[in-house]
Amino acid sequence: MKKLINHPDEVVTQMLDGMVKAHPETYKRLEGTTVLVRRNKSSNKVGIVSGGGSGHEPAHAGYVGEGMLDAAVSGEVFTSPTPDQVLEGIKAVDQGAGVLLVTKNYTGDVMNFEMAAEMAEDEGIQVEQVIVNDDVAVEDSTHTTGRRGVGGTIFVHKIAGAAAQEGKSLDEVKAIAEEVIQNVRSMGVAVSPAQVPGSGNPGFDIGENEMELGIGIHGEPGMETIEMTSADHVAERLIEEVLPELEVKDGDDVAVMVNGMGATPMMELYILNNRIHDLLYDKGINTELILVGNYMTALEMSGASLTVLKLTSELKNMLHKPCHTIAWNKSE
Amino acid sequence: MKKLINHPDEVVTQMLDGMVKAHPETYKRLEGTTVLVRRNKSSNKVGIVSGGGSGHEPAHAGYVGEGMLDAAVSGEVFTSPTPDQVLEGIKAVDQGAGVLLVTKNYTGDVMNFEMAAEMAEDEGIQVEQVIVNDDVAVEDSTHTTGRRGVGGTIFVHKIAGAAAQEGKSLDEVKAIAEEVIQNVRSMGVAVSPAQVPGSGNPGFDIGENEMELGIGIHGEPGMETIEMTSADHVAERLIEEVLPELEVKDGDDVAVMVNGMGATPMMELYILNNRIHDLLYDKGINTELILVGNYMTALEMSGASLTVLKLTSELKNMLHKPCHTIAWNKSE
Amino acid sequence: MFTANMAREWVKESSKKIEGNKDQLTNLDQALGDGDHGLNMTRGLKAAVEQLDEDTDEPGQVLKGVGKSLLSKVGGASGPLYGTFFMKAGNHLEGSKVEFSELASGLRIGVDGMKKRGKTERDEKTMIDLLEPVIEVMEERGNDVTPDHLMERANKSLDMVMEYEAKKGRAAYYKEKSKGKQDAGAQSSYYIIQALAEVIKKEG
Amino acid sequence: MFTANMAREWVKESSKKIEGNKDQLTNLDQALGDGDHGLNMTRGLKAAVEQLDEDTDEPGQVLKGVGKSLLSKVGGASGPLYGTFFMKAGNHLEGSKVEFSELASGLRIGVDGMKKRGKTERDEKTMIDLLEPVIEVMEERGNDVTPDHLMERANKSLDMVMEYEAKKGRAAYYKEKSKGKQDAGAQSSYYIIQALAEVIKKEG
Ligand SMILES: Nc1ncnc2c1ncn2[C@@H]1O[C@H](COP(=O)(O)OP(=O)(O)O)[C@@H](O)[C@H]1O
Ligand SMILES: Nc1ncnc2c1ncn2[C@@H]1O[C@H](COP(=O)(O)OP(=O)(O)O)[C@@H](O)[C@H]1O
Ligand SMILES: [Mg+2]
Ligand SMILES: [Mg+2]
Ligand SMILES: [Mg+2]
Ligand SMILES: [Mg+2]
Repeated sequence: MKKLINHPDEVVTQMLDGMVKAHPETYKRLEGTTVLVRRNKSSNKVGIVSGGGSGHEPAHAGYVGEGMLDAAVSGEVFTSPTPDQVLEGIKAVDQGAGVLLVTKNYTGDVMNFEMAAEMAEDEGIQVEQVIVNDDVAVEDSTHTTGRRGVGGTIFVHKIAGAAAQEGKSLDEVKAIAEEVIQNVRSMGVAVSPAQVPGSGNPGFDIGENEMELGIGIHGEPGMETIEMTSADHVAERLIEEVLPELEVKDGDDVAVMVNGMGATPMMELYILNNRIHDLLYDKGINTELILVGNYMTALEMSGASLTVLKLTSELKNMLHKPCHTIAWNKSE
Repeated sequence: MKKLINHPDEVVTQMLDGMVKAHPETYKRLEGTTVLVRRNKSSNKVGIVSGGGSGHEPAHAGYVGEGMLDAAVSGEVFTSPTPDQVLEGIKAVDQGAGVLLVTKNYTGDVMNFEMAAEMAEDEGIQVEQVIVNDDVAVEDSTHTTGRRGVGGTIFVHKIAGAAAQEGKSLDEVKAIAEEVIQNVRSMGVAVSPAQVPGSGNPGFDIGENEMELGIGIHGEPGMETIEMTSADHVAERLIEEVLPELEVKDGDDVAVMVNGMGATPMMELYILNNRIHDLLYDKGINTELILVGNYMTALEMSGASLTVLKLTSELKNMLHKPCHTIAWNKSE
Repeated sequence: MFTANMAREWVKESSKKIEGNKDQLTNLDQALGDGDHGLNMTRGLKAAVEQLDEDTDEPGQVLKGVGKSLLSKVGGASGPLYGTFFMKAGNHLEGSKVEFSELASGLRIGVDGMKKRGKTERDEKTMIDLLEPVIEVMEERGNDVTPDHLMERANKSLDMVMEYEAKKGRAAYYKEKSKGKQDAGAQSSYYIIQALAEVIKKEG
Repeated sequence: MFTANMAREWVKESSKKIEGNKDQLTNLDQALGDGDHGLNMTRGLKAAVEQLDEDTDEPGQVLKGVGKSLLSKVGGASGPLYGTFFMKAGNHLEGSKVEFSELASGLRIGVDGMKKRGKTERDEKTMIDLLEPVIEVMEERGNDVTPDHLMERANKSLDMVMEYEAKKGRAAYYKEKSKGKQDAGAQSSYYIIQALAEVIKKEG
């Protein structure tokens, strides 16, 4: 795979600098770190820090800004950031009201953020951590690693971010983030792989006439390899897999994200949405909000994911609050 | 190339329906047409209609909304829409103040929109047409087809849209659109091709270790095929090619778009911007606004383009006006 | 004599030939354009056949309808060009019995409209380089024109246009590199002329 | 006796081996994970070598520094795990002359910390399946441990871990399919043990 980069060792720092140079009013980069922090802090609110490996852009730095994150910590490509970096992020955004860490459920992310939380607490900062695990392609079992965190993370950012912006306490913000996590499920599909810069070959193979159902955002395998099929059929499979655990029924409100994996034309995402919307509509489910676009990507992976968030009235309320970030900009 | 579609004949209509279903508050589709029109019309303003072949999403329908377009007309993939469709768009948005057509300089677009304008004038609607031709990869000569229209079109939408929203007359809106066209230049580069749905193979080939400099948004060839090189070097070549015709100098203000061709990870666009920003900064040029993202794509083509708009104070003023569309959302 | 039936046959035969050579046209357009000419023309001519006025006995009516179908179904560069061609030609033809010399005048008006719409001259490597020379033969020969006259000139033009440098449409971006490659629109015009020649042979 | 010099040599030799086998580690991680283990470990151990405390004569100090480097340079799953391992081990070792039995106790504390941090048990197909059995040998043999003892057990464990089903980390998503494929972290642990054995052989 051909890449418009300079050197694999520099992709993350040059990307972060490129982001700050494009949006100097939104961000600054903490010197010597891979942490982007919000420029215009609202005072005295709970800080929200997220992050993870790079390669998922616009996640996570694209969600830094009013009404969402206060800082994003970027690791190397597909590699969790280190605890000292996360700690810098925590320290930069704490205003005395404490800090919520939003982590996706990968061993590395969980451990590195956990260690950072311990270090921050040693310095007297109140820290809580929530772990997003929305990917229904992976079985949830206490004996294994459990479900992965994928696109649903964006809804956690949005709603926890809105709650923090409203001035809610750390416990309250954490509780609503947990509520999102309980109510959000996703599944992805890939038609072609991604390649980590500097590695010699793509992360996985997909046969000429195949697609991978239940793929993870780092190319982790999913439920099954299936024959290439129509967009409508893909939409149907995704809905079939995602809905059951949410127990949504006639009259429920949901938010939907039809997410591109990085290299998927918008045309295809809208064609998927055309069917996804109708499937929900036919079940009497009300789509309060539908996001279609590249929200949580995997470099140049080609494919899409569906995320459905079941809304309570409180979640709905927070979902509709304004936010001002590069990747999600919502007016009053 | 594997595509998440149903049938090549249905991609455009299913895409448009998918867009409307995701954003019912923004659009409606004129029945039986491929025209998306704005829902909340501001009254008595000049209407702005753009369009062209599909496959460039979010262009053009993504720019329909307050402060930009009133309607977008979509043709088949990479094929100009027909005059009758454009006419429907014109009729739907005319409020008596006349309609401006924004066309990219391709023979098909120019002719189809021109015929639509003639038909609309026959029906008593005042219509003006501007033709965007910002691609410096193609020589501008009156004896040939002239320069192509590419990413610069988005700035025409933005600024003409703002002027119309301000209540300016058709002549004034046309004049400012022409001013943008005079002051905007672009060039693109591709590392891998796109494939029109239903055609048996990609639109062009690029060697394993090559890239195509000066590519068009339908895969038209550019200036030269060069060896794969670093992002910094690509940034330098694009700046070198784009700036001279604009005669920007120390102290000038510009708006910049670092645009993805469809399958390019955001990471790579920001790495390009990291260098593009510095090259402009070193020349003493002030970047009033930098857009980084997928604004004018070519299906799953992988690559990027640079657009630079030289700003007068009037253009700057209009650029900073709010707009509310799917693809460009700017608050006060 | 050119009749409404012959006009209808012309369109149906053109549609068959174009659809049968869809991939060739698309490949030609892929090499020098954007690879949709086969798709565009197949879509347009299918619509033209479906919307054919089967009731009229006036060939002008038939061709006008074909022009409208092409205009509203093809898009791209070829839609307005072929649309203009057939509409203008159809507009000129009057009544149910049209002499071949009259047909020639009609097609002349059609191709002139096309040139104006496309701001194109001869020798710029477009469909005009196929259509106009053949129409000239028709004008020269008047009512004595034969299918062989048409095909002889069409074959010659097809060879010639291949060597031109493209000046209009997307192929123009290739400059000298367009020499030695066939123009997709010239090729589709060739099939349309071939269809006309066959219809004249059969009916005439 | 385990000295500060030996500790430094251990790290340098580990770095050499890991960098030399970067592609192998990355390929293993690609088959069962995300393909960055070779990159992660190379980056981390290079930093550890650069930041080596060359002045101290206390091996505990050296290992503590290594742990910190890994923790702040590796990231991913392996960073906190190896970081914890070396930091905890280093913390335990006191003074400049450390018996091998003491080293064993230090590494035991290291690996226990790793298990706690990773919420991992034995036989879950991770680096722990290489480290812990070798540490057990060290504990059993005390000061009489030889390089051959270490390598014998490491070789055996490497074969065994290959057949396990992964329960932790990204490899767990492969479930039974992970059997018969080597775990990247187990492989990097193997090189780290190999480096230790070589250092003991050379200096001991
Ligand atoms: N200005 C023009 N005048 C006459 N013919 C033209 C002109 N531009 C393009 N053409 C013809 O149109 C053909 C391309 O048609 P088509 O592929 O359907 O449209 P597009 O170029 O919009 O994709 C070319 O091969 C050429 O023969
Ligand atoms: N919970 C865990 N406990 C112990 N070791 C683990 C655990 N999770 C993963 N590992 C080890 O880490 C290795 C992967 O490391 P690496 O690729 O650097 O990190 P990541 O998985 O974050 O990409 C695995 O091969 C495995 O040996
Ligand atoms: Mg990793
Ligand atoms: Mg076309
Ligand atoms: Mg074409
Ligand atoms: Mg890994």
